[in-house]
Amino acid sequence: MAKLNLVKALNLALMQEMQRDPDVLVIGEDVGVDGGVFRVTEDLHRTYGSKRVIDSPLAESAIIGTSVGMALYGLKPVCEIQFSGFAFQCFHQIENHAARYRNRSQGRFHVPMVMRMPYGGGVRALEHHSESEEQFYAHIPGLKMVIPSGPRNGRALLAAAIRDPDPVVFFEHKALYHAHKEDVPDEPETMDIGRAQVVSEGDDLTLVAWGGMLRVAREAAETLEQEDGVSCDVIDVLTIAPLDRETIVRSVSKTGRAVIVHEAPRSFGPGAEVAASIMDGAFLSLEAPIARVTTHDVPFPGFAREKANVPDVARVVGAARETLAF
Amino acid sequence: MAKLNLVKALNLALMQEMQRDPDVLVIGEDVGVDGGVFRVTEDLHRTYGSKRVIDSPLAESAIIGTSVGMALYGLKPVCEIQFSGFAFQCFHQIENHAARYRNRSQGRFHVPMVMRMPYGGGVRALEHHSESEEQFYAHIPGLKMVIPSGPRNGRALLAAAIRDPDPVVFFEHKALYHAHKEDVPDEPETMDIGRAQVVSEGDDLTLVAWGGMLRVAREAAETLEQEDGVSCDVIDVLTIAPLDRETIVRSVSKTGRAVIVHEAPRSFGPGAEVAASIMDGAFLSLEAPIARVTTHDVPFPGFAREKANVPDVARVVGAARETLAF
Amino acid sequence: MPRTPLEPRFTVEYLSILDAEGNLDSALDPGLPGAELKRLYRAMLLARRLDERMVRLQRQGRTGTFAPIKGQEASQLGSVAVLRPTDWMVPSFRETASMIWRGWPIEKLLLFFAGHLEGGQPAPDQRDLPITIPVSTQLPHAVGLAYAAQYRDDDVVVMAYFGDGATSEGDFHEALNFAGVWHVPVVFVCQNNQWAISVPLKKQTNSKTIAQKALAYGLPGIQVDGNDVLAVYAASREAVERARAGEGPTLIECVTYRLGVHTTADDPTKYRTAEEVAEWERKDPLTRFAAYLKKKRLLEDGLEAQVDEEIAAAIARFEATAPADPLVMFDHVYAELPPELKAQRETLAETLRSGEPGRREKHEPSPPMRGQRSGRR
Amino acid sequence: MPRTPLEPRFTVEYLSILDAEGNLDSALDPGLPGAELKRLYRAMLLARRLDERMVRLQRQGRTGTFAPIKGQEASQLGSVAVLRPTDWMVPSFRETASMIWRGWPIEKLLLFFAGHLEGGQPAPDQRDLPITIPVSTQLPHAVGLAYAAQYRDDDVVVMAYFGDGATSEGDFHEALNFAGVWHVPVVFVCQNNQWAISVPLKKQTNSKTIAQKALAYGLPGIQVDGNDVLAVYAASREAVERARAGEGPTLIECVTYRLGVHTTADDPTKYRTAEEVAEWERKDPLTRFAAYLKKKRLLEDGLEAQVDEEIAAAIARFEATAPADPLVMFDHVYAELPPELKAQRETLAETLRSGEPGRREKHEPSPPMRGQRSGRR
Ligand SMILES: Cc1ncc(C[n+]2csc(CCOP(=O)(O)OP(=O)(O)O)c2C)c(N)n1
Ligand SMILES: Cc1ncc(C[n+]2csc(CCOP(=O)(O)OP(=O)(O)O)c2C)c(N)n1
Ligand SMILES: [Mg+2]
Ligand SMILES: [Mg+2]
Repeated sequence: MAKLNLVKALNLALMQEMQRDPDVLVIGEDVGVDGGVFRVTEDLHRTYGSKRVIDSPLAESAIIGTSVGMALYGLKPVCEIQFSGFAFQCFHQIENHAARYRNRSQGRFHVPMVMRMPYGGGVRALEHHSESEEQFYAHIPGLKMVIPSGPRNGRALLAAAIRDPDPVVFFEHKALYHAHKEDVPDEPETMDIGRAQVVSEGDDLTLVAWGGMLRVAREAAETLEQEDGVSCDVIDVLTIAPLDRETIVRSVSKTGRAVIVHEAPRSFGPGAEVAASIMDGAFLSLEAPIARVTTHDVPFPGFAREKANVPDVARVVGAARETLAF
Repeated sequence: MAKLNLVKALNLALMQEMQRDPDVLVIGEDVGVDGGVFRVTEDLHRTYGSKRVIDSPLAESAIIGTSVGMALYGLKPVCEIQFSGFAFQCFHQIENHAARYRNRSQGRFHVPMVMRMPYGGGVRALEHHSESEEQFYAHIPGLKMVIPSGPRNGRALLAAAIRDPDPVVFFEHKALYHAHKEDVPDEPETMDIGRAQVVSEGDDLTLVAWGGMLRVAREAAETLEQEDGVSCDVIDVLTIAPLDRETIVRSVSKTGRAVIVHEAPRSFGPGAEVAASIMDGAFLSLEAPIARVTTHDVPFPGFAREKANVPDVARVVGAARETLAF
Repeated sequence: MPRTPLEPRFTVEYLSILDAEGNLDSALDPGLPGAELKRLYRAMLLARRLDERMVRLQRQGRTGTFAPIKGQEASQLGSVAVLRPTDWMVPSFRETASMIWRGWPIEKLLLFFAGHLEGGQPAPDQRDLPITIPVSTQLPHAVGLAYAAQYRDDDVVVMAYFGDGATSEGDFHEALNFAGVWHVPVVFVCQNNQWAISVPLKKQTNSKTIAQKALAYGLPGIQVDGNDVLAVYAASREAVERARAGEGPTLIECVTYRLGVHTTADDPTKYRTAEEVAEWERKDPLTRFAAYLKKKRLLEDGLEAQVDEEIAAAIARFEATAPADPLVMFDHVYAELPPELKAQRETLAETLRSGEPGRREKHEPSPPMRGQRSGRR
Repeated sequence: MPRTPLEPRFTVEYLSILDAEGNLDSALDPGLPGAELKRLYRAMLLARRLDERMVRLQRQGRTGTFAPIKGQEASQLGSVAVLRPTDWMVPSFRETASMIWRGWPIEKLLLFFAGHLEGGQPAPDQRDLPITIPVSTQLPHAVGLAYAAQYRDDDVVVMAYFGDGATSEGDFHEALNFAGVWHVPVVFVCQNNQWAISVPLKKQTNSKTIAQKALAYGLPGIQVDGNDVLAVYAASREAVERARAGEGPTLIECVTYRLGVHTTADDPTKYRTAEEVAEWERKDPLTRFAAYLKKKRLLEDGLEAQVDEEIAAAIARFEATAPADPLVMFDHVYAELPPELKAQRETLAETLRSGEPGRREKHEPSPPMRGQRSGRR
């Protein structure tokens, strides 16, 4: 058991999965000698060599496309797209191929690959380095879309994603990389993909969040507890798709109210599906409209304005109070 | 006033807008000499020449990317992506640039371009030729996303899109191209982008649809009227983004019940936003959960199975009856 | 302005062995045994006859849109024939001849074009990727397969097909560049059939040849007469041997011509002249190869009837295929059905049981996608 | 196997005029007047001093991540200097020197790197695109601008910048291919600085030069000593003149070196040796040009102090900029605010009035994106 931040925890998962299975390899821009621009692949190159830890040329479509080929052959590539903002360059390889080969070949092939991408704001970055694009992947049949919220579940979910027989898009929030440390067991650990977690329990309101927003939701729950005496279920979604509707619906059936927090823009965003699913499953329990606290429907602004764009505790608390007062 | 099908009506819009404004040009694969694989650009080449009607090399990203450059210079390119299934190749040019140049340049530049794409199923086509990808565009701030449902509004909306100062993704349903004819005025006609239309009125239920599904919704409304004595508001959304929430909410505030019909897969699809928006605006009027009738969360199947995938009148009527019986 | 030319200077070569009358340049003869020559010709003939038959099936509404290969038989068979079964073949959407050579049953191809994905399923031991529709996107897969083979130290070569239009896509570029850097055993076979739907090569690229595009990646590139099955064979064998010997990738440009429609939705009279087509008909790869075989007394009698029978039998099997079970659309999305998908499947199963919409569909001749076809060809 | 070489054979040339000691090959001298030489040197020096200053500003948390140009001054200024103000300049993200030459105020660049998009707004009459972050994606825009200029019959040339790594992206390929087919007035300037972050050129492509990639598109390509401002100038002038005369696009490869970090988040000691850097420091474009100017008695005294003052004044203006008004994020999404966006804007305005979160942010030194920087360089 060691105290690790998210970067080190993800690195541990990669180290151990590569150790465990010689078919696992890592590919991306600067993932080798440099250890990745965020150091998630640090030392893999030294340990496993340049055939298994591939510094690719600068071309996202070929990173995903060649990985699809490797996966069809039986390998298990873990690709890194340097920032999620540059994954639109390979979006066709993801949608046309990674997500579809199992279906196209009617089960003759499958594509056991992981597409790791740092995402999210709050790190004073240039354009295309702060966005949250989970919605785009969540809407593609055949893909799984996972976003951990901390070192321990990050490590366990990444290991699970690597072992998963299907393609997984794996988002890592940049602001979480160094945000906090957690105890992470030395022994390999996995978690089920497709399951949300209730990370704290309450009766009055359900807060639904993931990735970088989980901390915001938890702090909002604390504030509400302390200042309003309101107790919340806080749900860490973890797998965006396939969405664990059951856990979310069960909670809202109890609380009757929900606030969804995400960093993607609001309109046609992932919160809409969560809200619609809650309505499908818990309509009669609903005591107020489901609130969504999100970034605005604008291109992510320059970082001098990002605090006003990314949901913070005050906005979540405000939305919760409105919901409770409805 | 002539009776035109959708292909001819769109062609008329292009002809007239090119006549009206020398900055309008057309670019895409096979749009010139061949007149487009669906003949929407027929005769433009003959009339306006190969400098204004450009048969481009086979590269979607460059079609959009060079058009962005032309638009920055002051031209008004109307691009054709041969099938919407191949637009993921240029998704980065759309998201990174077409949608963002106004913002990136803080208003110094804007991108008055139209991206036409045939979409939708029911035409016995090969893979990637039957999908409905409106959700992906609707979620991108800075873009507009328009889908006409017939010849007359198709012509008027395309003309409006060409005149619009912002980038518009314009979907044309393949099954509508030859489906029916309508009277289309000879004089140029436009319609406001951003407005939904109530195409038939009723009190018991709101049916929300667009593009190829409008016909299905209308027929379902007729069936419900005849067989169940139920009267429906049928809303033709027309502009997916920015969504005309007001019109939809107003209707559901009256009817209390809604069924949304779309051809995109269900999960994280456009219906979720429509449903969530209705909940935001008409929560207290809601008498039943909002139903979504959609394609399944699967890669669009080979056409031998497409009828079982695309929503049809029976499925919409079924969902409506469940909603009414709730 | 004077400047220093850099070494090496670059050249691209052209290879042709059989001329249009079937005369052999014996210095270049790849020296195939008679049986192999006969097998190649039979495959070319079968491909030609099937192609014609498939166009008719589509016209009758018994299959959907399909891309004929008439004129490209030599390019496909001359190249695919040098592969071993343990090698990999990566098609685009117009490799009927290559696929049949690799063992795809004809009825399966028909099923595929009739909208049943079952028809696109490679056999368990078959090292072929299924048909890829989005142009050029299969090329990085071929490079990935080759990388994996090299990684596993397998004695495997990968051959990937694409058209002239495909060379304009970014994926072509990225794939060849990765292949060059990784030095993997892959052979890129471009069938330059002069047209990408209605767009002629000169509007596709300002490059004089496709072969010279290899120079951008530090790869060898060669242009061959793609209607000359022996030239294609010779160039492909050399490239495959190089790849197998660890000497990296090659780009082969087969200069050929699509004699028929782009797909069954296309009307080529809109964009090209009858004279151009006639000129290429004189370079027909079958006529030329038949003339050569005749001189060598290797042309068998009754071959047409033989292949027609084979095709007819396959069509009969295709026609006897059970209707598509809609529920199969859920079977191959994930290894395991997630709950939401399970629910959707159950709802559809219920609907089907109740006999309502989405019932099992037979290959019914409903209106196909209407494009440009005027019916004139 | 013997085959026919195709004509023409291809060559790629290399151009160098000033050697590392500042000696001129007078046969190749582009013959710039003394005032122009002095202006170029001043711009190079300003760029160098500003670059160093910007790195310090970032280290102090006064700006965010930024890509220094140290070592690439000659490549940028030798090329941009041949443009007219009525021509267009399309930068990537590392063209500080070119941008300043084109009239971007220094304080605006600083503002941009401090996270204010206002800093990225070109002036109303300025024919420059703003900085583009996604690698290579600006190249098709340059081709589109050139197409539009040709369409309007305007006397305009477009110059586009990118790096060696950028040549691996599909957009590079598609842009050059379109430019070749359309024969438009665009000059592609590749700053081959040997590295794409940690990836050296030999892992980027198997091609020996970047210049030879032009052959794939039927374009002229030339390699120049990118640390030799006169060679860059001569090659760029030729290319721009060709473009202006309707003779189409050119690819120029400037062989240069990034002497500093990739960005302020990078630690290059992880991937390259001090010896390599030292070797390139000996080829420093400034030293060489200064030596030449000295021989010509064109080197001015006190120039450093002059440019430092200019920089200091700009930094003062930058520091005096008003905090960013968050509501501006809604102003440039569409020509008109749609209702939903209007509502979001009002909600935020309300929150701001109530003094709660999202308050106006000054350039506060909060922790920047943490990457690989170890602080060793
Ligand atoms: C990415 C993509 N864009 C467009 C299409 C539509 N399309 C199908 S085939 C074709 C032309 C292909 O030309 P070429 O590569 O020369 O192959 P050929 O058809 O001549 O065999 C086009 C544009 C497609 N399938 N995929
Ligand atoms: C599409 C895309 N992928 C990845 C990145 C991250 N990135 C920024 S600069 C860079 C390297 C660029 O190398 P090169 O083109 O040689 O330019 P240089 O940085 O050397 O000037 C990378 C990978 C990006 N900005 N855009
Ligand atoms: Mg072709
Ligand atoms: Mg570089």
